[in-house]
Amino acid sequence: MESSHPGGLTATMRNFSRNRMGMVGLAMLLLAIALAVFAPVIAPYDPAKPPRATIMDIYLPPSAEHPFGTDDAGQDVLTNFLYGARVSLMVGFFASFIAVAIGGVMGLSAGFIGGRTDNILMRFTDIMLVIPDLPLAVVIVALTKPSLWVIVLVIGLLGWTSTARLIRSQTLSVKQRRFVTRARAVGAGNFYIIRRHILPLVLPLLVVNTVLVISLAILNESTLSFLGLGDPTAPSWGQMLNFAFTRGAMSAGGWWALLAPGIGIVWVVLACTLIGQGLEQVLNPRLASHNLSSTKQMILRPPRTQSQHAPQAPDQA
Amino acid sequence: MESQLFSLYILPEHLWGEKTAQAAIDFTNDTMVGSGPFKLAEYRQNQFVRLDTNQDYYGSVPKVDGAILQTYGNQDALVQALKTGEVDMITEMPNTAVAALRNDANIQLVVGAPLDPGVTDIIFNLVPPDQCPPDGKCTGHPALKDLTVRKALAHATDKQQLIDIVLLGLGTPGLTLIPDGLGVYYNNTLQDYAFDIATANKLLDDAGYKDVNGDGVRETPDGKAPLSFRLNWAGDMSSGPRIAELLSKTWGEIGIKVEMQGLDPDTLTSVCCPAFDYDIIIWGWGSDPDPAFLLSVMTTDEIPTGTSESGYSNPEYDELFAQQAVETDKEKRKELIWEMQAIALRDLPYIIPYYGQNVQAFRKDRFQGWITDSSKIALEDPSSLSLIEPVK
Amino acid sequence: MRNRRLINKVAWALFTICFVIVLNFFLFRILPGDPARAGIRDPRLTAEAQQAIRVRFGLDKPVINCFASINPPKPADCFVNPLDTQFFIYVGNLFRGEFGISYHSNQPVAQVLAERTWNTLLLIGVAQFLAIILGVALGVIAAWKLGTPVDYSALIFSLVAWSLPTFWLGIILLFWGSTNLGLPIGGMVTPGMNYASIWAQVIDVGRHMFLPTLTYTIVFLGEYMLIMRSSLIDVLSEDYVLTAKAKGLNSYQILKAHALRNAMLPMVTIIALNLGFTVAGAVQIETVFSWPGLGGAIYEAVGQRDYPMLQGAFLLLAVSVIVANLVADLLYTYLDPRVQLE
Amino acid sequence: MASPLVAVRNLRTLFPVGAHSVFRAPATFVHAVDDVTFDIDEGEALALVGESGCGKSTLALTLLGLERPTTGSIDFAGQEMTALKGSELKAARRNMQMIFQDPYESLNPLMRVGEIVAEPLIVHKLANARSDREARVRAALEAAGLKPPEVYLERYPYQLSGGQRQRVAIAAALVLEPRLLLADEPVSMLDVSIRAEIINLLAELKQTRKISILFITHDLGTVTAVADRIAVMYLGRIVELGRTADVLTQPRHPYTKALLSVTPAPNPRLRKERIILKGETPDPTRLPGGCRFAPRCPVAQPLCLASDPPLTALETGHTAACHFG
Repeated sequence: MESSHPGGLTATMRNFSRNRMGMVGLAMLLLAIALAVFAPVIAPYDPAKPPRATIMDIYLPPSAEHPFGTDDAGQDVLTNFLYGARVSLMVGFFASFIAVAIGGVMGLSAGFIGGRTDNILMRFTDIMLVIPDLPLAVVIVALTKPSLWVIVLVIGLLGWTSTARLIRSQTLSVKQRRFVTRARAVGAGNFYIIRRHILPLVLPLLVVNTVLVISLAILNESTLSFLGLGDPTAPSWGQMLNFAFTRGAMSAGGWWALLAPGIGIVWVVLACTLIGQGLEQVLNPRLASHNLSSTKQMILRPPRTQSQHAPQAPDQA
Repeated sequence: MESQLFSLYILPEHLWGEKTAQAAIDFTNDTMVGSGPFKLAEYRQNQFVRLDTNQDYYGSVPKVDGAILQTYGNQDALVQALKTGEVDMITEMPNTAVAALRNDANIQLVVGAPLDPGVTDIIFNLVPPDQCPPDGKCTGHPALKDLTVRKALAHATDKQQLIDIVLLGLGTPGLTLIPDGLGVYYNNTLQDYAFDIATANKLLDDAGYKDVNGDGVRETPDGKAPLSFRLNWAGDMSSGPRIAELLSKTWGEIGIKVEMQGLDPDTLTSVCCPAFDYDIIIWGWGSDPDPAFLLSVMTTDEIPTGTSESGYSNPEYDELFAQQAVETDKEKRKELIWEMQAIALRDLPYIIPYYGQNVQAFRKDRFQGWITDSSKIALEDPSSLSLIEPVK
Repeated sequence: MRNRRLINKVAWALFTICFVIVLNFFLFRILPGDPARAGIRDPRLTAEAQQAIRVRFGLDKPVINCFASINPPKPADCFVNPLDTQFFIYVGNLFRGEFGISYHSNQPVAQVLAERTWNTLLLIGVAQFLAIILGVALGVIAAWKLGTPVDYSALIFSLVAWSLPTFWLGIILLFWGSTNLGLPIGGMVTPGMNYASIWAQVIDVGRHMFLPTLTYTIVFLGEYMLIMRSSLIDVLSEDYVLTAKAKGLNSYQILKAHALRNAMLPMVTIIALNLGFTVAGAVQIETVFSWPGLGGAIYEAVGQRDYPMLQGAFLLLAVSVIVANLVADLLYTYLDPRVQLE
Repeated sequence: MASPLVAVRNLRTLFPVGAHSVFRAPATFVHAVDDVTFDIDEGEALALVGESGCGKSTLALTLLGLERPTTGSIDFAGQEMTALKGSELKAARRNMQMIFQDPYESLNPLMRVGEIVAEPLIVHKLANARSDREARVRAALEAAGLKPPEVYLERYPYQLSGGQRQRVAIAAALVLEPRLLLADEPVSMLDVSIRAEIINLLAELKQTRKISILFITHDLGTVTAVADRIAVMYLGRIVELGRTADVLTQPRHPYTKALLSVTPAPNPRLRKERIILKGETPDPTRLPGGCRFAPRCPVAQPLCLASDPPLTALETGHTAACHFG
């Protein structure tokens, strides 16, 4: 019979805390957030008032004075790395917030209202899905004034499609459950049903999706920065990579300027992916083992099957 | 005359003679016709150009069989290609790589004035209200029209640090729009504004620019507007953000704040001129061998055309520009041009942080005979390519 | 029923293509920047010369009836012949296979794109092929050896590979490979080589391809491995696998007879859909390795504000994604009997 | 005679077939409820019997206003339900509550029992004071046989047995003190041992609270304890209607007879020969021209294929739709 507590955010979180892989991811992400929050305490220098750089300070290898070396402008890489974490995480959080908000509303309304609304919204989503994201983002950012907020907006506005599809299908399945009909029979309105019955059951999935969208947003920001379309006044990890790349870090032997921000990005993206995997396992316990395995082990779902280009079961047209 | 002829090319009559104006516009000009030491053998756009030696060349026939000019997607890869011997010579590279290449026994660095000297400039919006062009917005900060403020900014600009950090020392401090690469026309007698924060602060204090509200930013003498300027640069300049960053730090020390934003060149053109919808821009010019064009940039006549970026207007300067344009005596023309430079440095429509240098490098173990001691550095020039020969 | 489905899908794909054409046209006219001045910052260009350039690129005509330009909005005569507006000239040219003329190289965009596309297809094709083969193999092994150290190593490798920024991996591999393996740094061929044989040419291109392909393969391998692994575990959890096991088939037989075919089903659609998204990776890899492909062309065109090139590349990409989607959809119908019954 | 609590006249609910499309209107319909007429008196229990898919549940949903009837009228306590919208409909619904078939599915797994039972009060903004609300919830739980209520208030549905869950559903229906209960197969998902308890609970509620009940079931065996009258439904239409005893002992429609023959009788000695219906239920989008039961009817004549028999009165309160009834 039903032994486990179904659905629910609190229950999901409780089960998640027993998921080793997810907890490793969470620890990694919390560490990154802590570094960003406590940057002023940890950083050896103040980025607003760095020691006056001279020609002798450029691309210094790691030393006691500069644990991660210095960059092309003679600045301390560790300091920039710590403050860069703030920008990169902020871009990730805000962009994914926009994407998930739009995708969530679209998916909820399409799934809940159904009929023509669903048809129109999902056709629109289909169109957005086939438009190549990165080139479009490149064109929009290149042709508008590049600022961090434009980048956040573009990443957010182009990143909602996967969320919309996911939330729509979950809403559809929740909507068809009997307790929703029951609430309707009692006389409950749409808004009440969404708030009290649909949302709580869609929420865990939304959280999984958010975590994965964060990692995609951070990757996308670094790609845009690498292509020279970032905001140079907001020194994110992507921006550090761009400076290192365009100002010859590798050929100058200053690999450390490239390594630190790169590892930062991999770290956070990996952390988010692991958290996403952990949550996914908690929500889909069916995947705990299979008929040919003797061991019960954790199963990973590929991040993008759910998020980026979910294979659509062809709908009956 | 020289300046006008510079951009005219000699065209082969058998190809162009019969063409109507429209046919000439539509002509794609794929077949190269010339009389130089090399012939075009193969051209793949954005990949490479392969040149074969012209055995019928009237001068001394090059000693090599040909040359390949290859394109790389990024400068870092270019340096690596030279290091691994994939290429024998590179025409550009990030200055940051200089130190690493200097230590490489097989590589010779060549540094000097470029063939077409470039100027990096910091432009102030000075357009006078009565000169505002019909389609202009003219939103420049009023304080920048005060020479005292510009002088203070000049004193607070550490050109040597800019050269050190941005160019890794491979540049010379700038004075006016006329770069030192123009030889005799460059006025080398002028005295620049020394980097001195104290002087800059004193200038502002004396002129009444005080920090009234104690937020670290000075206000105009009437106390209304803070000295906070928009600072833009062309997004395609890789040095732009670094220059802006360094300027914001030293200018911050004299109580002047900047809001930095890199702009796409098209967008920058649309705010720059003749709209004059900006405060300060970091940009650059490439120079003709003759200074006439760069001098014209600061004349009143060019304000509505969009050529004048600063909106600088000075009848005295305009008069001198008109005189030098018709002066046929070279020495007298030089005097006029030197005087114009003195005026430009005095009135400061621009702060010129530096004149860049060309940095090129070649492998010593492949070919020898490169021209490295010319006043202009251009290893890719046929003059060099026709002299080199393989190292025995 | 199936035929109507097919017709519906094709009709929708055509509609989407039309939408993309319209979007593609107006996007570049809504965004700021005067195409006639794009890339030209030479004030010596007279008004007449600028006008001549506008005429040459067809920018003297109104964008569409009533609008001389859209950003900034400038009104124009509403009663001109619609066929004499930029929009319909553009659409008409598309039907003739003309994408306009590149601002930068002055060559027909279609011609440049065609050449570039083949180079990209070569790179993506080989890399995707390798990524799929290796990813599927690794995924099968991991799923089979579920919970063992083999599974764990494959998992960690795949997760890290998935998290790597493509360009960053590319730069690191570029310096590693060129220093330690003596591989070429950029481009597609050694320029000016006179190949002794076709094999010599293949080897030369292969050497140039090695590092970009490696980067590309690693980036996509992780994703395919994760998908294959979970898809196979899904299938192996089905009851019929238990039935087969009860019948006395061993693991290998079950994998071969039942599981693999069914587990490949989601893979097929994902691979087909993925082809559309690979270009994002191509932009980065081609920029790092100076590969003369479509991605590099997009990057260059952005830098040069080469609107016709961007427009052309963009349309090409969108259409290929739409077609890949359609193919994936139909393939799914063909492969999954459950869908046919509907 | 007092007017009935519910008077349904010529009710029809059609469903369009085929996916929604932006461009196309659907061409075919499923006749889920097709020309149905019946009454339910105050304090009376009417059993609606039929195979699954015959339109019983749709009829219930239509009564509740969750499905829009295509034509026909529903008079509920003197109000025309089909004309009501928005807040009026909501107010009318308060007197009409439904109990669903599946107690596992019809309770939100994330809500506590207390919240589930209080939900109708919240939706209708009744008993806004916390203490008042709690008192009503307790009373409803007790009425549904969940005693003492404190034990259940904080539990989640997954912590309850099937019978307990159905009692929670009944409590949630009772909390508004409705005049009509629509019980849609309330016991079919429960263990046989618990079925009688729930049915007895419903019968008791009818007795003590004078609640009218529409008892929907596919199993004639479950109706005797609670139903005063039985309506037999086939493919969207009522084919026989009469007092429970009459219908069970003297079925007039061949379909009713067939249903009765397969119902396990309490007394094995009374077991009759089973009538097994041949063929499939016709496609509800393409109904036969004559009697819709004709294709499966063991006693069908050529007349049946030609004309559709109307519902004709046989004796007091007993009607059937058969040419040979």
